[in-house]
Amino acid sequence: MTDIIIKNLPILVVICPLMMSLIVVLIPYNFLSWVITLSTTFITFIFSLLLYQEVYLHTSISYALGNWAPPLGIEYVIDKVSIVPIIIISLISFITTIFSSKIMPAEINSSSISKVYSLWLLAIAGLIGLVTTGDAFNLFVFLEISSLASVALVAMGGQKDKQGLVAAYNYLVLGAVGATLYVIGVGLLYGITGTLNLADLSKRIAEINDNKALIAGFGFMIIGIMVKAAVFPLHIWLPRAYAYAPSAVSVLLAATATKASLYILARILFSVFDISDTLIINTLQYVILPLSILAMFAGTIMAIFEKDIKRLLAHSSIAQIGYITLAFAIGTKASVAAGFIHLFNHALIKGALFMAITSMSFYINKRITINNLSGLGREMPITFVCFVICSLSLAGIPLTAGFISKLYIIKASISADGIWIAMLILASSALSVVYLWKMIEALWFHEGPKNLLIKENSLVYIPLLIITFLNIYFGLDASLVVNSSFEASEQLLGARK
Amino acid sequence: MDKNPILRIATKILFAPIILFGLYVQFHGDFGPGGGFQAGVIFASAFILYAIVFGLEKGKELFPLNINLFLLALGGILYGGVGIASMLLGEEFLSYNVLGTSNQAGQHIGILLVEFGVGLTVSNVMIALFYAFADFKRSGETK
Amino acid sequence: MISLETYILITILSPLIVFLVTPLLSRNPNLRDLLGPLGGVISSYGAIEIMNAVLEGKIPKLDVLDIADGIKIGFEVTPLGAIFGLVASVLWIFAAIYSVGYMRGNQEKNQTRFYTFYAMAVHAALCIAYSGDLLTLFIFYEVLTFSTYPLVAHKQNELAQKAGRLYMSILVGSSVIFLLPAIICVWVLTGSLDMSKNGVLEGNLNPEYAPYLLAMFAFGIGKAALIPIHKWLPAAMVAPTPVSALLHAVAVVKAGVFTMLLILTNVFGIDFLSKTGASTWLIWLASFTLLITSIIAIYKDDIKARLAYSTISQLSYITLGGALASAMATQGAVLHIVTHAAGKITLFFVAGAIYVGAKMSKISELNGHGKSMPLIFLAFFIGSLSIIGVPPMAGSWSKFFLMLGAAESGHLFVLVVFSISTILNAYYLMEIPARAFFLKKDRDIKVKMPTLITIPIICTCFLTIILFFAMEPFQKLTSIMVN
Amino acid sequence: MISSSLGVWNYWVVFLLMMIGLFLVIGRKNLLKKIVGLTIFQTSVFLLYITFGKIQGGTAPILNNINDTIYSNPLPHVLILTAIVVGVATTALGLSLVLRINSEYGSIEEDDISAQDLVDYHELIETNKNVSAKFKK
Repeated sequence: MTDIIIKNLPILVVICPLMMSLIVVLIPYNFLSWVITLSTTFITFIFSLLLYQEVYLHTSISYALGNWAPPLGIEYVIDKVSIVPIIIISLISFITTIFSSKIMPAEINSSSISKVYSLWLLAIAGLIGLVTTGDAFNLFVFLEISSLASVALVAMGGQKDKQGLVAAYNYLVLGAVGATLYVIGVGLLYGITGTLNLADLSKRIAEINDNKALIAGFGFMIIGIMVKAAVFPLHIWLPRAYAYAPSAVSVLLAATATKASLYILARILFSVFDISDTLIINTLQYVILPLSILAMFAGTIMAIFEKDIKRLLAHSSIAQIGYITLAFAIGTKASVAAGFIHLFNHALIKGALFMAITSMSFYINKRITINNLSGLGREMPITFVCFVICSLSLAGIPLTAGFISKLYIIKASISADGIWIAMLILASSALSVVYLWKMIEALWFHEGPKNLLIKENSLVYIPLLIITFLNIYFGLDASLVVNSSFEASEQLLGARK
Repeated sequence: MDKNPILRIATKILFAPIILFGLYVQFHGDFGPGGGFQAGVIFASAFILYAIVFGLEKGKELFPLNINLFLLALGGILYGGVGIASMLLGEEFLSYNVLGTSNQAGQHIGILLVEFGVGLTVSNVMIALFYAFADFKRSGETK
Repeated sequence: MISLETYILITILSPLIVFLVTPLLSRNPNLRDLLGPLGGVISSYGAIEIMNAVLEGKIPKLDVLDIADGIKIGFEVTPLGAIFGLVASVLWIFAAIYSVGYMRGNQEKNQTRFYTFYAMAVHAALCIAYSGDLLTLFIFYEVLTFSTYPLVAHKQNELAQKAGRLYMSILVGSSVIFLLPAIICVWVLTGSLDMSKNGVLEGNLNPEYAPYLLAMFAFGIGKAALIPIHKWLPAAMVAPTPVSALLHAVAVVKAGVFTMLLILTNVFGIDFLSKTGASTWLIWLASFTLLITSIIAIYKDDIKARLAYSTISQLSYITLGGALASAMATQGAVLHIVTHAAGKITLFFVAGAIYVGAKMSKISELNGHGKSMPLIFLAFFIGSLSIIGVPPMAGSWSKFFLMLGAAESGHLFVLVVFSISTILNAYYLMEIPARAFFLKKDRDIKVKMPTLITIPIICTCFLTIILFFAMEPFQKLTSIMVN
Repeated sequence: MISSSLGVWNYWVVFLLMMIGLFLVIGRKNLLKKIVGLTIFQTSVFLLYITFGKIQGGTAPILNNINDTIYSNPLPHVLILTAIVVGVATTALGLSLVLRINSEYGSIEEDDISAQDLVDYHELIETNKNVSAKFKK
């Protein structure tokens, strides 16, 4: 039995949530469906840890679906690169599932809870599948599975606030346009090379030089993925989708959804195409780099003027995605590794911040704006402390995970002779202190409503504590994340240079 | 609409052949054009036609929502189940070869079951979509 | 025999333990208030032992945490660090006693929080003093900023809030935008975050770029209060006086100039600086800051504001001393950390004492009240003499060395700057005791001076005199440092 | 030049449909029309793939014991089958969202909806304003 599990791990991390989502939809008891979801995400997490171990034993695992050998069959590839997002997604989804137990029934009609959990697992399966698959078209399928499931989840927010529906609609339309653009790109590349397997594709692309269809295909793919990854200025679906989704869904999406797409972006840029190619160099330098810098500032400035806290955090996510793409755009091994470090750390930070805010809105049963934050920190000390720690982590204050990622991004940019980039990064993170501080000040120093009599619920704050602890832990002992990320970038770029 | 005899009788006559045709497309998929997707849609069209002509309530009596949901999930589970079965038999996910005594027999069994699962899911998704949209109009009006 | 690591631990951990235990004792104010002075005594014991060890030529070292490859938190005591550590821990004893008297005399709210973060700030300052590499330095530099925020905004009114915001935004902003990239630049250039006695940049950095890197450091270390980034210091005056004393004499500003000196000596290296002349611009800027703020101080009527501007100008002495890049000037700069700390803390204590005892905070109100608080004003007088640099007060030594250094490095105009500024110092500081003793009283005021306030003032006042005679170990340490 | 361009007329059709669809998605304010545009956009991609797969004179790729028969490439067709399913799912989800939006907002015009959202947003901010901006004594 263990053999079978070990052998089939790459597919198990995908089909475990996928199959369970079909079972959960049939369960009429809400609590039971939560228990099944929880155990599924837990098992998936265990599987992904086992995968981590396996990957470091064998450097990379290729799994041929249906025993059809690649490049003809669909191949699932787990290497040191893809394991990073897999761990992120499975870890965060497990923690958020614990968190959702109390939050979900407060916002969703009890008749649709099992459906929500089914979609929840489907979204997770889609995201993990997106990362695992080594086939360009299969990737599209998972892209759509995850985004359709996420759209449906966001639309569930419409039960409480009608804006959730519009958010879901925008997400759907833009997501579909993005996915279709990606498919056009894949089609063009398939037309030129005759293969869909990503590894094979990269080999054949290397043999072709100067083909206009190749450039067009590359452009379509990148734009499509950039829509999904919410890279500025293709981010407009994101703030609303995160802000008006049901609270637990916001946490899940904020921490994981864009991460998988960012990973795909890196994979296409560095692994499918050749980093030393002028096409890629120009794209990085003249497209992604300026856009990332704009994203850093636009996101932060929008966040500063935003009054609705969930939207504020979503705007800040755009800025943080900017950091990650910026790191990719610099294009050295160290910078890509830094991008992966921030990918991981940002998932932890944003997950925790959304968790803290949603638990506050759960306790006072209102949408959180900057005005009704007043004095809440005193009423719910545990949530507040976690919120402060993770805010510090977001701002990149030492001894937190956020500091480590910022340190490496800056170091990479200085090493690549981009001290002005480093200054811009730091300027934008100093600006981010403004909105974080605004919230903390309101939470602690402003006078709030009296007699709230809030009793913090352990099922709500324990996941928050776990994720906050991880934020501190990975700030104090970052070697695991740092080493894995460096291995990942080595594998991604090493073959090329 | 149930006062219109032509439609009613035509529906009653057509209902069985549609399903039969669906089954044909489903099971002939191994040897010629066809398969689960197409068959599923054809299958669903029979029930949708019935519900259009006789009304949504009657349609739901014929094909209740919970059965619809159950079959929908069942199709997917069947698909995945085949994959898991091949996995338990020591091969990769969805390797049909090990399912039968010979490779060819295994392929046959595998593709049949998988296509059946696809057919089930597609037809039920179609019906579910129809129910959802049709039902929505009603609940909107009662508001 | 206790090992040197343990002494580092004793020194660093005792304020941390105070920080952790204080909140638990919020119900028992007497025990709580005892913790601070007790921690100070233990901590200074460790600091003295460390200083002895450094005098013997040993280098106490302690590795704490390995965060990732090349990133670690560790302590390694330099002579400069030993001096700053001793200053911070010894003055903490007096500041802790004083703050008990002040807080009780003033009946401030949230005392537990106050003491908690007070201890945390001292902890951060000590960690800065003993930090072994640039990252540790940076981390505790930030910790210090964050731990002093609740102290600055202690009163929690709109004004305190505003001041706190300014304080944070300048200090955090400057350190994050300039200091951190500067540190990472050093990391990239030299391949490690370590410092060494004679600097690490020689041979790794093109001398043409040295002034720019130095500028990033100089403006990154906001706590050293060079002129465009000095605004936080007067703003932070809304804090209770013990905090001002802590900020302006013990922890924050001294951490700033300490960092500045450390960067100048142990990262750039005096030789490298004097060879390349990278710090010439800094000499001009520091001189400018020194004179301008002295002049501003004259126009301030609020005692604490005047002292704040005086502090900025005195800090520039230290920066100037480092920037002159000669052995003598650096020695003078280091000694000035010690002497200015003792002198300025006395002055701030007095300012607080006047506020607690007589509810006065304006200089123009002081006319003739010297006789009702003779001891206090005498202490102020002695402290001022030390700041001005009149023997037999400690301040005379450091000024002497600074002037020698200026002469040695050949920047003779600096000598002029020093003398002008001394005259200005004398003018704006002496006005206070002069008004108190020689002018006629315009109204009667009931004075009630708590003993817990008077004692530390007298102690630190004596300290300024004792230091004049006991300068030898410090001077020895500085000579170890520059040779 | 013209003849060679016209020789690939099916690509022109694809191109035309793609632009029509994308224009509808971006340019129309009506949510339903956007969905229509999206479907047209996706359909153009289906055509693109099928054009790749089609080989002139090729038959369906089923073994027929005749040597050197030219087969069309089946793979793009299979891919498009999947893409069609995805497209159906997208359209269905989009339409159901439009229905829900219509019943909640009473309109499917983007301008109406964003106007209502703006009002809601400001109400949300304003209603809680009186609590804030007072410092704890």
